[in-house]
Amino acid sequence: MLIPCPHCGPREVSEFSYQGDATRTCPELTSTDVKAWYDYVYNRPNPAGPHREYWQHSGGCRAHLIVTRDTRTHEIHDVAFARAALNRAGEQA
Amino acid sequence: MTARRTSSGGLIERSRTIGFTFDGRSYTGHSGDTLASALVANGVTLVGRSFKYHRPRGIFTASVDEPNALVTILKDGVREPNIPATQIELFEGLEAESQNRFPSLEFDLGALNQLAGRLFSAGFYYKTFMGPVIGPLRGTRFWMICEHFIRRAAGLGRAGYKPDPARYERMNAFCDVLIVGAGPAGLMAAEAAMSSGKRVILAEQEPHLGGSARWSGEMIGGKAAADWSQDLARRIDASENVRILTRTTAWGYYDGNNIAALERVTDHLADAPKGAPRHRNWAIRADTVVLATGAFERPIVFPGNDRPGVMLAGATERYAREFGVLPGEKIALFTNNDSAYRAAAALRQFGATIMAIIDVRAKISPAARALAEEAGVEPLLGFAVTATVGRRLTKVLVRRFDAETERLSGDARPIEADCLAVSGGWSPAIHLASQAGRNPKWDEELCAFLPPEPTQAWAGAGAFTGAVTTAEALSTGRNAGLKAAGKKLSRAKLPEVTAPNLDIHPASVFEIKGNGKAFVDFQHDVTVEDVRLAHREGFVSVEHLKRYTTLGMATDQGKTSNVPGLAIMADARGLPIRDVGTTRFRPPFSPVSIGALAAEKYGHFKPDRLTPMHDWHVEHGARMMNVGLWHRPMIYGQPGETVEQAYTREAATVRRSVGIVDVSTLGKIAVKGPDAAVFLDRVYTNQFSTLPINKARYGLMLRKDGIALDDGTTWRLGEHDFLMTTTTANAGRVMQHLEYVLDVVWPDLKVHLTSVTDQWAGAALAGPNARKVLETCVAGSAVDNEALPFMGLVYGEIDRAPVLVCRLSFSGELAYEVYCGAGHGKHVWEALITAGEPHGIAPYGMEALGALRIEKGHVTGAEIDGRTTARDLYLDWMLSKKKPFIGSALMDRPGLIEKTRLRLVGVISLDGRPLGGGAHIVESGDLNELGESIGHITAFCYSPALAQYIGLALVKGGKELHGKRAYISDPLRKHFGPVQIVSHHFFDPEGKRMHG
Amino acid sequence: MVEYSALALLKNAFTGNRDWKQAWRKPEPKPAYDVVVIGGGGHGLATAYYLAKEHGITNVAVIEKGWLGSGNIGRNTTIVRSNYLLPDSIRFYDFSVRLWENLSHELNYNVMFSQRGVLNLAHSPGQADEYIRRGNAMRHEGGDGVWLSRDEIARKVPGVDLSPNARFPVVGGLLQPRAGTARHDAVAWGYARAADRHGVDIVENCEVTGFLREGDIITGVTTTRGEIRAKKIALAVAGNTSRLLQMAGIDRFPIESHVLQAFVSESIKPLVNCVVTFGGGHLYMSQSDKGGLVFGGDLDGYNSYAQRGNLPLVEEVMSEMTAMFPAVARLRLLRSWGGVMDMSMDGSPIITKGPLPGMYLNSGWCYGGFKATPASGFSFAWTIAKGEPHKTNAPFTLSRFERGNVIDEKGQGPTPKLH
Amino acid sequence: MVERQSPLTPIFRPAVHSNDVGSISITLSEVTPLSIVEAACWPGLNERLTAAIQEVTGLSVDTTPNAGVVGRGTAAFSIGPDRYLVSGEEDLSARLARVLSEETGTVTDLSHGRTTFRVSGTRAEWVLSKLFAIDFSPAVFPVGEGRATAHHDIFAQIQRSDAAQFDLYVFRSFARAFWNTLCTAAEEVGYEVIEA
Ligand SMILES: Cc1cc2nc3c(=O)[nH]c(=O)nc-3n(C[C@H](O)[C@H](O)[C@H](O)COP(=O)(O)OP(=O)(O)OC[C@H]3O[C@@H](n4cnc5c(N)ncnc54)[C@H](O)[C@@H]3O)c2cc1C
Ligand SMILES: NC(=O)c1ccc[n+]([C@@H]2O[C@H](COP(=O)([O-])OP(=O)(O)OC[C@H]3O[C@@H](n4cnc5c(N)ncnc54)[C@H](O)[C@@H]3O)[C@@H](O)[C@H]2O)c1
Ligand SMILES: Cc1cc2nc3c(=O)[nH]c(=O)nc-3n(C[C@H](O)[C@H](O)[C@H](O)COP(=O)(O)O)c2cc1C
Ligand SMILES: [Zn+2]
Repeated sequence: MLIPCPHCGPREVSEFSYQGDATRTCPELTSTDVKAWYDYVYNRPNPAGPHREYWQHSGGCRAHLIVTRDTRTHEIHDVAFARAALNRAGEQA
Repeated sequence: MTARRTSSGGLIERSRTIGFTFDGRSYTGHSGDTLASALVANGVTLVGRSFKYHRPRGIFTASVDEPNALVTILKDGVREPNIPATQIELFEGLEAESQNRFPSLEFDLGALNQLAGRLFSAGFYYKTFMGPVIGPLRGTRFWMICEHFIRRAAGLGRAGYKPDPARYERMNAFCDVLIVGAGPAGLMAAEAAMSSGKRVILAEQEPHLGGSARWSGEMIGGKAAADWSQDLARRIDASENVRILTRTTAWGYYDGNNIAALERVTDHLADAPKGAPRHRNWAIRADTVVLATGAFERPIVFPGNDRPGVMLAGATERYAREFGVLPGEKIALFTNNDSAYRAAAALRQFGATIMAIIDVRAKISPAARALAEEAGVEPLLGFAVTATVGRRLTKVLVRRFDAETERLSGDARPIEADCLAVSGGWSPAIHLASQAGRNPKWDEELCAFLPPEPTQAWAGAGAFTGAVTTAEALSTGRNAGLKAAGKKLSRAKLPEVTAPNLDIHPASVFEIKGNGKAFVDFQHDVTVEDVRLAHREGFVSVEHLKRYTTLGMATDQGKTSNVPGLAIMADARGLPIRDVGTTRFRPPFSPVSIGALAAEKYGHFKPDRLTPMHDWHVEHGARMMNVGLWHRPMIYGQPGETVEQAYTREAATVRRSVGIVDVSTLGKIAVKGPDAAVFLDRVYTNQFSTLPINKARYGLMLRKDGIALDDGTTWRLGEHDFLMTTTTANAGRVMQHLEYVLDVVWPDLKVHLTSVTDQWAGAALAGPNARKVLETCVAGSAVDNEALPFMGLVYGEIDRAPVLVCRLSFSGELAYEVYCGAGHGKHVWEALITAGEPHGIAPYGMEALGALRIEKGHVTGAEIDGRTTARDLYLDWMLSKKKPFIGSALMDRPGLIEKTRLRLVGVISLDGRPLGGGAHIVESGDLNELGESIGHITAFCYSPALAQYIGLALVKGGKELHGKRAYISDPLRKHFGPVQIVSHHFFDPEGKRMHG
Repeated sequence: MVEYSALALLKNAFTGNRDWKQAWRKPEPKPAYDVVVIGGGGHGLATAYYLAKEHGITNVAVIEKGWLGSGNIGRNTTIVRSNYLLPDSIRFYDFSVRLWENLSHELNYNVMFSQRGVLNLAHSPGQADEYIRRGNAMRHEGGDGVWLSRDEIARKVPGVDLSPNARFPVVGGLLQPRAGTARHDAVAWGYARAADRHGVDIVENCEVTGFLREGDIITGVTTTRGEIRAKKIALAVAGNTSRLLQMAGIDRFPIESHVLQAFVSESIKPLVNCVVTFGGGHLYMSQSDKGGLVFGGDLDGYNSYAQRGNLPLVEEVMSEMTAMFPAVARLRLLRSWGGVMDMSMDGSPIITKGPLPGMYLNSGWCYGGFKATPASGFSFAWTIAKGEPHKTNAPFTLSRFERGNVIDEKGQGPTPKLH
Repeated sequence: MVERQSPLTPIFRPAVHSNDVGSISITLSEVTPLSIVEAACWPGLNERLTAAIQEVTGLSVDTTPNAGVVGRGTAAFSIGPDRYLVSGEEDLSARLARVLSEETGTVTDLSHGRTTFRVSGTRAEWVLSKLFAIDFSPAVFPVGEGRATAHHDIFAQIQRSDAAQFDLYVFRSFARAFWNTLCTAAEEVGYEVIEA
């Protein structure tokens, strides 16, 4: 499997570390809503089909990516830097 | 010249004779021979024994699909079992051995199994060997006795225990077009793609390019096909942008158009050149792949079809034309299609007598008829072979056969023959295309499975696509090559092909039903009866059929047997083959050496990670140990010392005077940026934003689920500049954790993280005399209590090397960590040793480090084991109440604060014996019965300070048990003994020494 | 139905093996059952068998979308053991091993349970301590664990790299003598045949596509072969758990589906006589009765329903093989494949009533559920029949994640790929 | 100041290791830039960062991914989004830190933490292709550009410093292991170990 890193280009999957589902959002650190935290930490949609997920290019540029990949075929539909996607502030700066 | 070698022809080099042995007997062959062709040339027809019944078997094919002729190669002092003789190129001195026979190939006791053939029907072992329900053989015992013998009878070749001395390698390659298979289709594809200037790789499993053109006897472009292919191969080879890989099998088609291909670099050589790997595993990333892998011929199933002397028709033709050998003198052919007729003509041309062509069809094409005439026989149309005779084939029996009704009639007629060439049609080699799991499509006309719709960027060409003629191979090959290279299709004339105009449609006949064992899977001895039995017992899905009978599970993965097997099942179920389907294709296409996949990691499983002081440690007698990938000193043993004596001495020296330990392996992370302090407040349980510059704090991190993750000290070097340390074991994990939360959870924070583990060498100097040592060697800064208080930091120089001296203590002594650039590590270390000499400084290793920390009750990975919380470890004082942090939300869930949790305590051995890591703790001292475990020892040592064996433990109740007596229970090492449970702060609990 | 025995085999040999009957019937699904078990893997079949045998509930259907045993039961590395660390796990898996010991007799089907031993090699003093802790934990729960020295290992498993210069030298090993291997497919077939004999309908090629409900209560399933109603619906679909739960409206669950690859070498004469695992990495290897070395390693490490993996993991596993057993470099890989693992958040299974009324759930087996087949079936059947857990599966609740009572053998926390 | 010691010290020996047919197709050496520095900026501030690099080293690096340049004894290349590896004269980190405000980014000295290997010669691409799954062909990996990649556990940042020359920056603690691997991989084509 090849993941096209937006910085490094397509690289073998062995250069990346899987960091799981990217549809979850971490509650605010100040939140003490145990249910929300539990849901974030333990629950996953785990779909058969397109899956938004984090991968770190740990054997490369070390950036985290958001990859949309089909879990039935391993086909990759979309890749973006996680930080840029998540951080509007960063983009504007 | 042997009897079977033709007088001329073939692509072998007749002038070069090569000696080899088979089962200890010497033979000769020629350069260009395979072991199989050389054995045929020497008249050796019995080559192996089958798996279950030990039936005598001969050579059946001329390629990777060989099910029978598996041998063991003896090379480089090791055994290499199960290699098809058809795949072994002859080299001088080649030693091969037959297998699965005892005492000899000719006379094999295992053949007695045949007598009980019916008993050993498919799945027989599921029905018996269960043994009695009572008595000494109940349970699994009886079965295990039987199993012992079954295992010895099964298996094919014998492997050895000697390490393989060979070397292996991986190679990464990138190209625009990868072409797999260099037959007419692959060669045309390569030529077409090459002209585009794109990067092209052409991989062919055989030693030569040309594929079937080497033995088709056809004319291409006005030349003999073999010459045409050689000329074209030469032209392709001369092209800059094409890499040709021969002896290279594409074996796996992985995601991202990644093709794995095995190159056998030196197998065909008597001696490997220096530095050359035996095998090289290519990982080829291609924009487009052209699959031109051709087709496999398959047999017709009939009684007695496994007798030595029965061979695929295409193989007989190949032996004659490519290798100049005849598999028999009196050859009969049996077919359901036209292709065998070309073989007949060829065999005749090379000097064999064609005894008969037996064809199940009532009618044949004019071209076939013409070839029959060339072969000198009148074909027996509407006939079938119903039996074979002879230990080695002497005769076949034939009867009238109606291809429509599949009925036999009339009397059996004997035909003399020492070789029967069989063709049951052709199956495209769709393996690579099917590995992704899509279903191949059955084509009624061609009687074959065609490749599925592509799941990746590949195009097919030639016989692989079901295109049967060479002209089609040329055109589909060129088209695929052009398309793959992104070029327009060409109207230029293709090379002209002169070939008999054969009818490509076989009759849909897969099996001749008759009396006697008819084999479907030769290697696994799966018979037609087995298939029908599977059907009767309800194992009707093709996947059940496979698993119940082992059809297609042998080393050839059913290349010759799958389609006939499915056809027989379809017949039994009364369904068309289309509805029965085929079993799933998986990598590898053909077996791949395990060494090649390990590649350069074979012999170097993981790289060694060394600290800057490594050589010093080794030179000074350190016994090294593995800590992850690192090598660290365990002890610096003196002559005659035990490990315990050594570390006790080292630790005692620390407590008494001063010691030094290499801590370069600690994870170090530079945390920089305006939000660095905020960031640390969030990831640590305690506060870092309040830490003054040039001071350090001990920190604890939790996982999101509230469990302890790692601990370490972090230094504030500047307002926005921190140096974090982690445990050696968790360095990578912590770095990833921090990068993750920074990129994904708080992408707005301005913080940069850089691993600086390798930038800094570190030495911890500990003991009451530590300061004195520093005073004599540190320049540029004072190191007294005022300049350098506990958890303080100064910059200075040691012997002209810049250093950072931090005061902190893991040992509980007055202690410092001295950090310097890694390139100065050994220099500074040596300077410190020199400065410490007057105080009798002792370098100490992991064991002493462990002893010192146990005495202090400091936790490490044995206690922070992924299951413990901060409270379990009595580190709740580090959980800030002023701010949230990662893990704070979930750390108080009911299960994490239960009374029954295992919590940290100290234990002292009361019988003067060592405690033992991994020992459990029980409350009862009754030695007759193992009591209930209430916890376990995580670490132990002999404590020089306490002059006792002590340990840390996690026990139910923790602190509440302080002062209680309990027992060590270590049944694995048969060790039991009384202990006292105490506080884990054994030594200097107030910390006077380190603050001193 | 013919009883299987040596005698029956002999008799049939004389009659041309013509009298053997279908191992299990191929019934049309009925419109309603007392219990419908979804998933014709080991656990589903065992559950149906014990429902009938232990609780007299025989109006049961097992619904399988493909051919029987096409899931993980048909693609695992066949290791059966109970050498666990945590008491809840030890008790459960030891119960399972005890059921294994008599399984061939119980089912009248030889599942070839071979108690040849499982040996875990330890490569550092720290790892030895961990394994010893595990062995001692087993012993305290009444199990069998033995510590082997290097010399003993040399005698037991010739070929293991015991050289002191090995990258990760062997310091000892934990042996569980009662552990071993079994013939995976035979387990599915044996349970199927035995359940069928008790009247259970085994329905293959029938995919569950949705659930029927009345209010909150699950009352049946829709399938590719029509609607089937049942008083109780039991899920035992391993890697497909999330997909099924999604059909029932539960769209988030503490499971990830990951691919695990496995490998078999060509057949060779006996080379290794027990199961060996390599502690310097993640590898387990044994030799099948047919002669192939059967082995596997870590997960590929990403969510997948594809039943196949990628090259890097193949290479990693092979490098571990050659590190543990250098002679195998010369042997050849015959076939590789993958399975879809139901990785839970603590690496331990979930066997429970719920999560919806009318539903019962069995999942989270990760790559260790084959060995659990008998105990899982037994305790799940109990839970279904009685509406409350058997003592062995009581700790394996769904609520444990929320409460913090995880059963985390590896101490890796909620990162499924690390379990 | 004391000299930095190479992690290869006891095993590094200049010598010729020709292959079977007596040829030498690559040379291997350790180069020791006086400074190796990682310079990183906040998102969107690449231009300011490359300007700072230019101010200090005179090298003008593009802000495109993988971009890099080689100067006389200096080099800079992109190793990740908003990150560059800069090598060259002494004291680079302090000098860069001086011109790079905190508003723009940070500088981290890695001079001791990385070991730099130079692989050059006609078969350099072939030998490196044995170890790294990246495309070394000049069309895809032109002179000056950089790549961050890994050989199993060994992380490496690679710059093509000339048509047939690559500089590999690896973690110091792995340097010896990597050197041995490199030499083994080179045996087939014949190699020479030279002093830089
Ligand atoms: C490569 C590999 C190696 C392993 N090695 C070991 C080992 O050595 N030891 C060990 O103990 N465990 C091992 N395991 C794990 C073990 O195989 C599984 O945990 C166990 O088999 C799971 O239970 P099961 O048999 O019921 O699952 P499965 O056999 O997967 O059964 C689930 C069934 O549900 C069916 N299903 C799914 N969706 C539907 C639907 N919608 N409708 C109808 N049916 C459906 C599936 O088709 C499947 O047949 C391994 C697994 C793999 C993949
Ligand atoms: N009925 C048929 O389908 C049929 C039967 C026999 C011959 N033919 C003839 O075969 C020719 C077709 O040419 P073609 O080029 O398609 O086939 P081919 O058989 O000539 O060439 C295929 C080549 O691919 C190689 N190969 C197969 N799998 C490989 C792998 N995984 N890795 C590396 N190499 C691999 C084979 O060794 C072979 O050299 C025509 O001349 C045609 O007449 C067709
Ligand atoms: C324990 C075990 C042993 C196996 N041995 C063989 C074997 O000897 N030959 C073979 O071709 N496949 C063997 N297989 C693999 C199967 O052919 C098949 O690949 C696997 O069951 C997965 O099914 P699938 O490939 O159809 O998806 C074995 C599988 C298992 C689980
Ligand atoms: Zn990248």
